[in-house]
Amino acid sequence: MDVLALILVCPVATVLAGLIPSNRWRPWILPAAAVVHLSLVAIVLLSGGMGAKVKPGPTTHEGFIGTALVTPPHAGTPSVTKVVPGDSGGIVLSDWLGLDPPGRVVLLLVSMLFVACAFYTVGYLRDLRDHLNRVFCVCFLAFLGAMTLVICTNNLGLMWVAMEATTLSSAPLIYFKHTQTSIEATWKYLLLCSVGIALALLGSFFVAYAAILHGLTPSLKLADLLRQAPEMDKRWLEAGFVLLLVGYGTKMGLAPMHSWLPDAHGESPSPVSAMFSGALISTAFLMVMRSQHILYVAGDGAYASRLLILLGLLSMAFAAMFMVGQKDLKRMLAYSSVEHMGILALGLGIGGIALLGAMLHVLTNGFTKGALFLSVGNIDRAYGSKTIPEVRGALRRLPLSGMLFLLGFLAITGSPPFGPFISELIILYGTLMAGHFLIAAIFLALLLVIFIGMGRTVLAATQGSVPASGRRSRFRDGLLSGLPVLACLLIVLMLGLYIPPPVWGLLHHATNYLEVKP
Amino acid sequence: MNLLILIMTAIGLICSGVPGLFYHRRSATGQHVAMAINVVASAVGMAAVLFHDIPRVAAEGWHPVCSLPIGKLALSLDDMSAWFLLPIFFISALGSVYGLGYWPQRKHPVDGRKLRLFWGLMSGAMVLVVLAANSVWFLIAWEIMALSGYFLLTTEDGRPEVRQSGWVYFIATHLATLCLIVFFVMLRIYSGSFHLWPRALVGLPVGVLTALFLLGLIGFGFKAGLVPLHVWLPAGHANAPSHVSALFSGVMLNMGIYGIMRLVVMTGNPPLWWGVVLISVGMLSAFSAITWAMAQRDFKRLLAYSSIENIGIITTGLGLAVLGLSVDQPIWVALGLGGALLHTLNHSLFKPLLFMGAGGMIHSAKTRDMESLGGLAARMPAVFCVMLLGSAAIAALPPLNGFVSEMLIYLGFFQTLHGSAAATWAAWVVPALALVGAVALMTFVKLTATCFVGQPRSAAAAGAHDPAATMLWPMILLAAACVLVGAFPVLLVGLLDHAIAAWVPSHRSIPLVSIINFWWLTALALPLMICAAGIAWWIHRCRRSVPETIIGTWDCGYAAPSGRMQYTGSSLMQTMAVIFRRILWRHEQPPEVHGIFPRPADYACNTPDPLLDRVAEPVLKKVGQILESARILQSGSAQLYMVYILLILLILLMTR
Amino acid sequence: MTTFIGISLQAVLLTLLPPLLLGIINKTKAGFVGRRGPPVLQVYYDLLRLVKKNVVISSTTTWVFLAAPLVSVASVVLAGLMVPLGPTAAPIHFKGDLIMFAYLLALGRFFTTLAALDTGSSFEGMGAARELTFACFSEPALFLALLVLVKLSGALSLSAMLLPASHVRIGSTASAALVLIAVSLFVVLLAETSRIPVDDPNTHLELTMIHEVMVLDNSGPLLGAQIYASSVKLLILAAFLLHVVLPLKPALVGRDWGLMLVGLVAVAGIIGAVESLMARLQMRFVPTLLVAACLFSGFGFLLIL
Amino acid sequence: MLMILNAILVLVILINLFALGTSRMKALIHAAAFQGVLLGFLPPLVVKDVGTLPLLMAVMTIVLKGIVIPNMLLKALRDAQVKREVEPLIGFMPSILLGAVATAVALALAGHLAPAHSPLGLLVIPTSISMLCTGFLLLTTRVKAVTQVIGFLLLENGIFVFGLLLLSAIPYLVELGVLLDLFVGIFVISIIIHHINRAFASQDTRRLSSLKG
Repeated sequence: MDVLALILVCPVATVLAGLIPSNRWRPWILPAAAVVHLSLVAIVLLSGGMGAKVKPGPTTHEGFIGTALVTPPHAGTPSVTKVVPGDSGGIVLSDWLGLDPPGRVVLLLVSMLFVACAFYTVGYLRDLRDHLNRVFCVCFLAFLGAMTLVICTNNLGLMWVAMEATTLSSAPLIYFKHTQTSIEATWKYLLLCSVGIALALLGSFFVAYAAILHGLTPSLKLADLLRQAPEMDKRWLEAGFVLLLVGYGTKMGLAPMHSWLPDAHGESPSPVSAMFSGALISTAFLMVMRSQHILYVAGDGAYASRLLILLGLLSMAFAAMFMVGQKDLKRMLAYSSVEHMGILALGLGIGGIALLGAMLHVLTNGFTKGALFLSVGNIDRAYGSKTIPEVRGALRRLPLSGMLFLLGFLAITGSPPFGPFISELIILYGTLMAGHFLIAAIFLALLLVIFIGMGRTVLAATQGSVPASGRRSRFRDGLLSGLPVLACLLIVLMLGLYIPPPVWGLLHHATNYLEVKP
Repeated sequence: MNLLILIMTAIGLICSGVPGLFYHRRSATGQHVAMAINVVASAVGMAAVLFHDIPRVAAEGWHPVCSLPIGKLALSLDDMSAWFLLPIFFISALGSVYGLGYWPQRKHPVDGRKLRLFWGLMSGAMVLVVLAANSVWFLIAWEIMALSGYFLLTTEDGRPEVRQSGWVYFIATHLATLCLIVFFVMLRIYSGSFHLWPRALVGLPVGVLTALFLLGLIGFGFKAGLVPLHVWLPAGHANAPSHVSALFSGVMLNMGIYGIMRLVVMTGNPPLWWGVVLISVGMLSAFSAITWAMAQRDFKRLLAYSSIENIGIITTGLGLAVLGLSVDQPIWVALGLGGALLHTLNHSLFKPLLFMGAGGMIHSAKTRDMESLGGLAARMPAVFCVMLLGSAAIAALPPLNGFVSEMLIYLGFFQTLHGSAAATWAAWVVPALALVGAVALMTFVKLTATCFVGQPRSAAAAGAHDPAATMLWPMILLAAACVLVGAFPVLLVGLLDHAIAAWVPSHRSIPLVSIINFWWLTALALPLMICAAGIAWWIHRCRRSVPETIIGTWDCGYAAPSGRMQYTGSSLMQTMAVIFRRILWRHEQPPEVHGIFPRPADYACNTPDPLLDRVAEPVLKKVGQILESARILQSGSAQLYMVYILLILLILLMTR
Repeated sequence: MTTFIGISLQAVLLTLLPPLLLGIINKTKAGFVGRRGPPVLQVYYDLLRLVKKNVVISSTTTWVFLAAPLVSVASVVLAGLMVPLGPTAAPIHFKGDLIMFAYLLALGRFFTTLAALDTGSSFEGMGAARELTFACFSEPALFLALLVLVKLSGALSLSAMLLPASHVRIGSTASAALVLIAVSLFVVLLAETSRIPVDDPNTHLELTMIHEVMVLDNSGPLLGAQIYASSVKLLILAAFLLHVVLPLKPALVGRDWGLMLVGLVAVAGIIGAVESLMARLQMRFVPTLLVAACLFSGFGFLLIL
Repeated sequence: MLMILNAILVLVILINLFALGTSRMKALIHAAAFQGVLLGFLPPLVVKDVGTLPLLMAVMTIVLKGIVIPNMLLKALRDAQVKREVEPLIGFMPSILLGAVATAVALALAGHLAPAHSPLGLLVIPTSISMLCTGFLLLTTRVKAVTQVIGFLLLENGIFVFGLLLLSAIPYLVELGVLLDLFVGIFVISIIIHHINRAFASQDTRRLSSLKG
């Protein structure tokens, strides 16, 4: 029931936002809706009895994940708790709504990140008071609603509809600034994502058709698909998976389908970019996980892994190429998103411990990206530019945002003690453990190149002295512009030093769910 | 018990810079608070190390309530960690005092607070690195150390050359961390635990063991600055504030050595070739680095290269100890490891001394170029005395501390002639060490002579003066420590023996005292010091009663010699520079002189770092260009992007 | 008892004998060119005269300039106390004194060169540069020789390794090795005490000198100290060399003392002969000569390895 | 029954080829509209028992694909004052040939793509494949915004045709959602096209390539 409520929050808020006349007070609907959303999410997750299956605790010498890491190098994946997909895996409300364990993780991320972005947006919109923001607020809330629906439904078709809805609702957000470049970004975003998503629809059809061929009653319900998967027709199933992978991969920003991503992230307002690279593409990754799960259950996991690893490394390589010497801060962060989607795909492809790492990485990457984009937003507002020659000495100009940006960079490149370090460590561990030494080597080499490329830009932006020329703006670090960034980064830091048992339960539960063969 | 004290001191150090943040950027209170906290914490820490009993083997340390996602925050303390803790506390405290005079908040309102914050952070992080008993915890402390090191190095990030050197350091340290991450992950996979430090791994495949050794060696070697991984070191030390350079080369390099020392005893009995690798890398570093040091003009670069040389000597000693373990020659272990450990300590006494002295020179003469100094001995006598002493110590001259440790290493290599026949070749290290020692002597004669004696070569040098007491006293203390260790090594031998015993507890170790009678060194040091005192008295008497006539230097008939006409450091090196030109690989523009009455010509010559400026940077630039040329893939045309999607779709469909 | 006699005898020799060697060298050289030459004890007279004189100090110098000669005397005498001048052990002998020995000589060098540069004159600078440069090549030669002796004797103290070294059986590979290192030690001796062919002590062209030019500005007692120090150095290196070549027998102490004294005189004579028969090498060939010395003792080491 | 179905499908394929061949955009839009209408008739032909819901779906399809969307596009065309697609990246003849080849290949493969037991797939799958190819050809080779939108439309139509195979599987809610998404999508896109006209004074998407690297 509460899942239904969760779905309904956003439409209601959207309507409200549309009705509120005052341009000044309208933005406050965002944090309000966000808080309600988050509380409902909390209720849903807790009522789901998440993590009940695993009893982790700091009592063990090796810590939570340490216990999950299996000692001998040749023993394969960890012992998984038996989960019957669909049923105990998620709460089945009706034929339409249901929440599978991976969904819970992403839901948590989306909701928390939106809270941060919502508060930030209030300050952001206040600065351009003359700019009408009705469309913005409406679309932002609709965007959240669409993502929530993608996560909370259990029907492949409805997932597709919702996913397309995210594209449509977020397009006006990119166009918010009404500049030529933002039009261009919006156009490409719409065209490429729509085409990609269309392929995903075809993929869903293929999967259903694969069932028909073998005389099964076709259905788009995830649970049914998972049950029937073993008997389905392999060729159509695999073709369907490829289409789903390419389709949702486009949305997720896997290279070479990523080309819309830097434009969209670069041109949209910072809170929107933050939601894009923190929440939206993680949601797309959720879809990829679900598709892979079907293939895995069908006993064709090896094939899926091959493709995922290939695309993952390809994405990292693309990102590395474009991050070296990147002058535009936001585009650089966008490519970093491509890189991390690649890492996620890699982790999913490797499976086992690496999958656990990937689940954790969804969270760590999401929050770090949020912090990074929001802080760059502050820098953008202070300098009136987001490219290198203009932006210099951010540490002097904006002590707080500059420092947070620098720390966020260290976090996203996997420096201890931040969260991404732990998750990447686990993924690396899984890769080496599975004996993919070559893959691990490529992985590390790309990480190094990316670090160098990114570091050059970030340090150039943060260090040194503030250029005398350039547009002066009165912008200073404030409560609404600084606190959300700080909060995101603190979460990232906490995930690196201490994972709360409930969250850990979520991750472990999700991993087991994806690893299980009914 | 004292582990808990040490944790407290570490926390104290980490926090020492924080109160300063809340004071006004021009108020001097913050720096005094930071200094006070730092000194007190360090004093407590040293007391805890020196006067408490340390568990002979690493105790299963401290169990906090909260725990990392991976592994517990386990800390432990044994005699080897204790040995490495001493310099951390000592230098950190002295440096913070020195900073009062050298980097006062008044003069540096912009970056003073930042510097002190990261100073404390780095010192505390290093304490934790040494205490860490869990690899993830180790990595965290390690990275905090490395990053705060970066921020210390780029204190004056307004200057482009500082940013450049900081950038090189940044890449180097990240490479190191990556190697260490892989190292610890593999260790976890094959040892089944994140617990540090394993001393008896069994049943590892040879390939894995080799990979572990090389990864660890590279990772820690970067930090220690072994050639060819030293690229970040010279420019970094040169461009950091002097007391920061002191902390770097006095303490941070030790962390790399610490890691290597722990790493080589993973299995309890390392293979012979590990020792061979360590010895050859060590000698390579020592020799090439001292040759490069000899040719420098910037005295801080010179000191930085000599740090590499000393690290090389330490590594060589460690290599001997590894040989000793693998062929079971406890006496090699005792001498090699003892020499290495003692030299580590000594290096963190005289190198900070020299860097602080260099800071004094920069402070009053405002230049790092030796060739424009000279005659400072008369103008800053106190600094001259401590620098002279430091130079003598680092050139391993008796009766100072450098000699004791180098003697141990020499004797160890002489020992390889007897005992096992497995490693008689190792004796060839002895002449190499002798050569290195001679070049080092030359280098430091050059340093002291060019900077201090003779006549000033520039107005700045002529106007130099001794720095304030806050800068002098740390140097004097360090100098005293050098003399003390040199004259009474027996004071430290007890600790040293414990540390050696703690290296591989299972291995029976011979106490150094049973090999060498250290009292002889004292007995020889005393007469030397007595006649030094006599000389001082005699000079004093000469100064008072002036019977002897004072005239100008004999000028061979040329009556107007100026300071610029003195023999410079470069000319002092000329012959050597020609002999070792292959190693130096310096830029040289000889003047073209032709005609009967040649027009004025000038000669330019500088010695960049061969690996960094001649190899690494050009290669990286090339790679960068190649990558940038790949930009055409993202040409901005939506149609093209659509084609990408179609292509990948077809390719993936084909892969079935 | 014998040890006491030995030690005291050694102390006396160490302090009094050195100038005599210089005298003998000069006498031999005079003899070669057919002059009567100065009396053998001339150097003693010179030293006495210098001590009585008072000092002339360059205005640019600091206290280092005054200290250097005394430091070099002190260091070289201490070093001398570790080398057995006779068949009995040296006054100071302990495990590792061989390294102390080498580094005490280095200490002297450190201060002498520093003082030379202290005057600010380019001539002294050149001298210092050469001294330091050549030391870089003579040190390895010395240590290779030490390696051979350590390998043969198994001891780590000069006395304990020099005394047995002198009764190796003639004709064994060990003796061959000893001959090789003897050659290289002789070259080292010439270089360290700055004699022809490395340096010409009594030329008067500053551009070509090493040691003499370094002490160019010293006068009076300071000059005396420098001369005395170099003569002591000559003595102890000669004694070192003699232990390698002379077949001493610890049984016959008296005979051996005689043998050593004769040997010292002989070495002085040989040096004199070399100085009169050879010309000084060009500076740029000196390193080659020293490297050759290194190779000699290196081969010696290879022989017994 | 099946004959009518196949006839319609063949007609659809011909429309594809025409769409590839024509340069006049008005004609292109009309073709797309016609195709939409045709598609609207298909579902009732496929399902066994024609209830009210299938009919509703058919009507909505015809209304949206046949009338509303084309009109939006025509409006976009009108205020842009563009008549024809000049200088496509690949000429008209070649693109017709490519489309034809794709269709032929699809037909050839139909044999072992189609299921044994249902005769339905025999023409349905090749048709949808050829429509997909047509859509992609228009999307990748045409430079006017409206033309690309039509390409996207044809792509969707192709998927719609494939959907015929599993009408029973796909709940009508999903069908509805898909239609709605398509409608809103085209709506938003036409707004953006409007803005493109305003900002760039042209519909040429080659102007939209300032964001690179």
